[in-house]
Amino acid sequence: MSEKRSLWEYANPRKFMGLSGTLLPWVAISGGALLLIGLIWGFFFTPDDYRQGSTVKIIYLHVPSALMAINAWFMMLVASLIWLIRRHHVSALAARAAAPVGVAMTVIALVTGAIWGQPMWGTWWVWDPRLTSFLILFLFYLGYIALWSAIENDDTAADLTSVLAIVGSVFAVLSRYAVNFWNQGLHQGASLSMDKEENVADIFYYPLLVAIAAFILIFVALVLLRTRTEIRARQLRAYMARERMQ
Amino acid sequence: MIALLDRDIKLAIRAGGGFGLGLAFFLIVVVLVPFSVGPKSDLLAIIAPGILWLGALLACLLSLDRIFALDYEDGSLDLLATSPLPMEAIVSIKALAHFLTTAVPLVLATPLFGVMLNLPAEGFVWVMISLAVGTPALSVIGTFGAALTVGLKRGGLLLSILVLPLYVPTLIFGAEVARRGTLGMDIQTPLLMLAGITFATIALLPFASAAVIRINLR
Amino acid sequence: MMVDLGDYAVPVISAYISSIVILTVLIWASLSRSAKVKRELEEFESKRKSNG
Amino acid sequence: MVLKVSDLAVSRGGVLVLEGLNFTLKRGNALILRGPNGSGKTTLLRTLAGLQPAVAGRIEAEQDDIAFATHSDGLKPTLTVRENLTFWAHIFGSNHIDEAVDAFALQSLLNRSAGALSAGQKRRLGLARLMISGRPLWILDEPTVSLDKESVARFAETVKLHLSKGGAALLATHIDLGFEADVFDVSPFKAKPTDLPFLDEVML
Repeated sequence: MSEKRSLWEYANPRKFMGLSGTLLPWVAISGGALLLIGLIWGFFFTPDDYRQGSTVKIIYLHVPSALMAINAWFMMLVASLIWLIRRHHVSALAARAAAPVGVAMTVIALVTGAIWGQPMWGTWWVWDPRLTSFLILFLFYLGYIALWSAIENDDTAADLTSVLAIVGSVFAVLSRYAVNFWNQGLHQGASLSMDKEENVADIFYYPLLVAIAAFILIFVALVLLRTRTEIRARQLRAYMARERMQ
Repeated sequence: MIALLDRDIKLAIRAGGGFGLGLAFFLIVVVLVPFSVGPKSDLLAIIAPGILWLGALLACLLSLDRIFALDYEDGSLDLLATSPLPMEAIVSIKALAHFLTTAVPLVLATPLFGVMLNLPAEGFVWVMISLAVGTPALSVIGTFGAALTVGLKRGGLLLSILVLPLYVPTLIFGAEVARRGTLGMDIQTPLLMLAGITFATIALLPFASAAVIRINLR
Repeated sequence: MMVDLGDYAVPVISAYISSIVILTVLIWASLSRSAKVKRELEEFESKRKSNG
Repeated sequence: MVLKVSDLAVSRGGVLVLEGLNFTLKRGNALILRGPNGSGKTTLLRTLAGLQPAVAGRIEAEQDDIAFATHSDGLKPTLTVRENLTFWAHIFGSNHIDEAVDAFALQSLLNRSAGALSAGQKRRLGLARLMISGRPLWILDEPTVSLDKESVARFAETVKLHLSKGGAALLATHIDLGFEADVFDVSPFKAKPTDLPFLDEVML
């Protein structure tokens, strides 16, 4: 084992299947356990906020899911770049696998945000810059997934979605800025924000950290699982294509 | 390159749909809005800049799939790809042709539609300026979307889904220029942003569109 | 053991329930598709082997 | 020599179709590709024309030498024959369409819109585009589809003229064009399927 080993070796589908198969149960179990701990801790053993009351408990879902919604897109961007530059199939398939997980995270962030906003703002939906940005992110995910599923050839689909991920990222950042600009003055700066640091005292902070770690691990586990599925599906399609040729 | 632009404009004129389609859609939006929100002049005056931008954006969106579809189907795109023209030039010309045949008529028709929506007098010039500055970006971004979906059956719906979030910043800044201009407010920041988006997309996005077309032709 | 959620019991609980439902659906969908693809691939490979 | 292909492999839709191709095409010569439908002739021609990347091997040719013609002619039905030809002439940086018009007997059709032409006339118009391009290496995919006997003969004459002027042509066709050309059968180069198509093919 003295030969130099490079990280890129795991971009080989077979190596990836081996490694991910070993890792997956551990990541999944620890993610699930941490989620249980974080949510029970947060739900049962933290006090109410003096202004937000018990709605503060929603942060244990909202903040981690929002974080992962953005990070999932970022991971897809990095995976897309790796695919375009180094042509590792696993990378392209991992980006494809991550997208539905990112959608679910975005939806959780939107739903919990809306539910939190209802008692705070008196309405289910406000065009708050943050909520609006997540709505736009949701649309980017939809387009990305739709493009993947519309194209039959795997490599073409991987190339096109990678370019879309890169261009989309630029426009997503631009949209964030645009939405902030657009909403200034229309909506009084939220007097209560879940994400403002001053609202997150230590007693809320530690269970929140646990919940964030849980969401990260669950995300990794799901992406590993789904990438394994995509690799198998790809293998199956390759068999079928060859069957047809003979 | 001029030959390609010339041909695309000729095709748009002869096919009839070129100028007509976008304008007709713009007209539909402008006529239907008062029926749906009520005829009150003061309400219409407030929302007119936004409605005009929305109508222009939807009219652009509707005509995007024509940018490459016909050239793909009849093989012209293959032939153009093997011609001396670089693909970046081809997609830029296509975007320019879309701008000239779809967006320019919309900008020119804006005063008429502004009157129908009771747009305040100060608003006309700013709505037209914001559309003139912003619609090139819509054409260039739309060309990228059309390049992504070229060759796909039922690409139209997918094209709309892909382009929708990409249009958000342009719409926000464009409509903001129109709104603030109409109200006599300071328009410098949104106008600069709008111009920035337009120049940046014109400068950079053709490279992405060209790459995507090459992938799709393989 | 029940915590007093005060006036906001409904939003807090519905946020938790909806999030857990979404996560469960995602995990279930990922697992079932994984199982389905794995089964199909194994069937295909065993068929190939028996055919030589 | 205008085209030299060594150890070339091409794929369609991610599946290897032809491999180990070797051939050369010299000025003044024509090479006819044969092989059953679906054997990868079109894929090979598209690869040579630079529309898709080769999987392996080398293609030695100047991209600027190649004029490519597909099954479809790339004609605009609402433009006249003259406009269609002038457009392609401009794209290839020339103004002269007369020679091509004569070669394919299109004079009487010049002011007709391309949409009103018969299938054979359209095909002739599409092939006239090749002459206009002024490029020495013609890559033609099924050039005689929907041409009648007379037009095929005229087409063969045009190719011969092109060859005599130092051009070269690579054609995929089933019929006998009645001029001297080398024949290259692609069937023996059909790619052999590997044991595990994806997991083992995709290595680092």
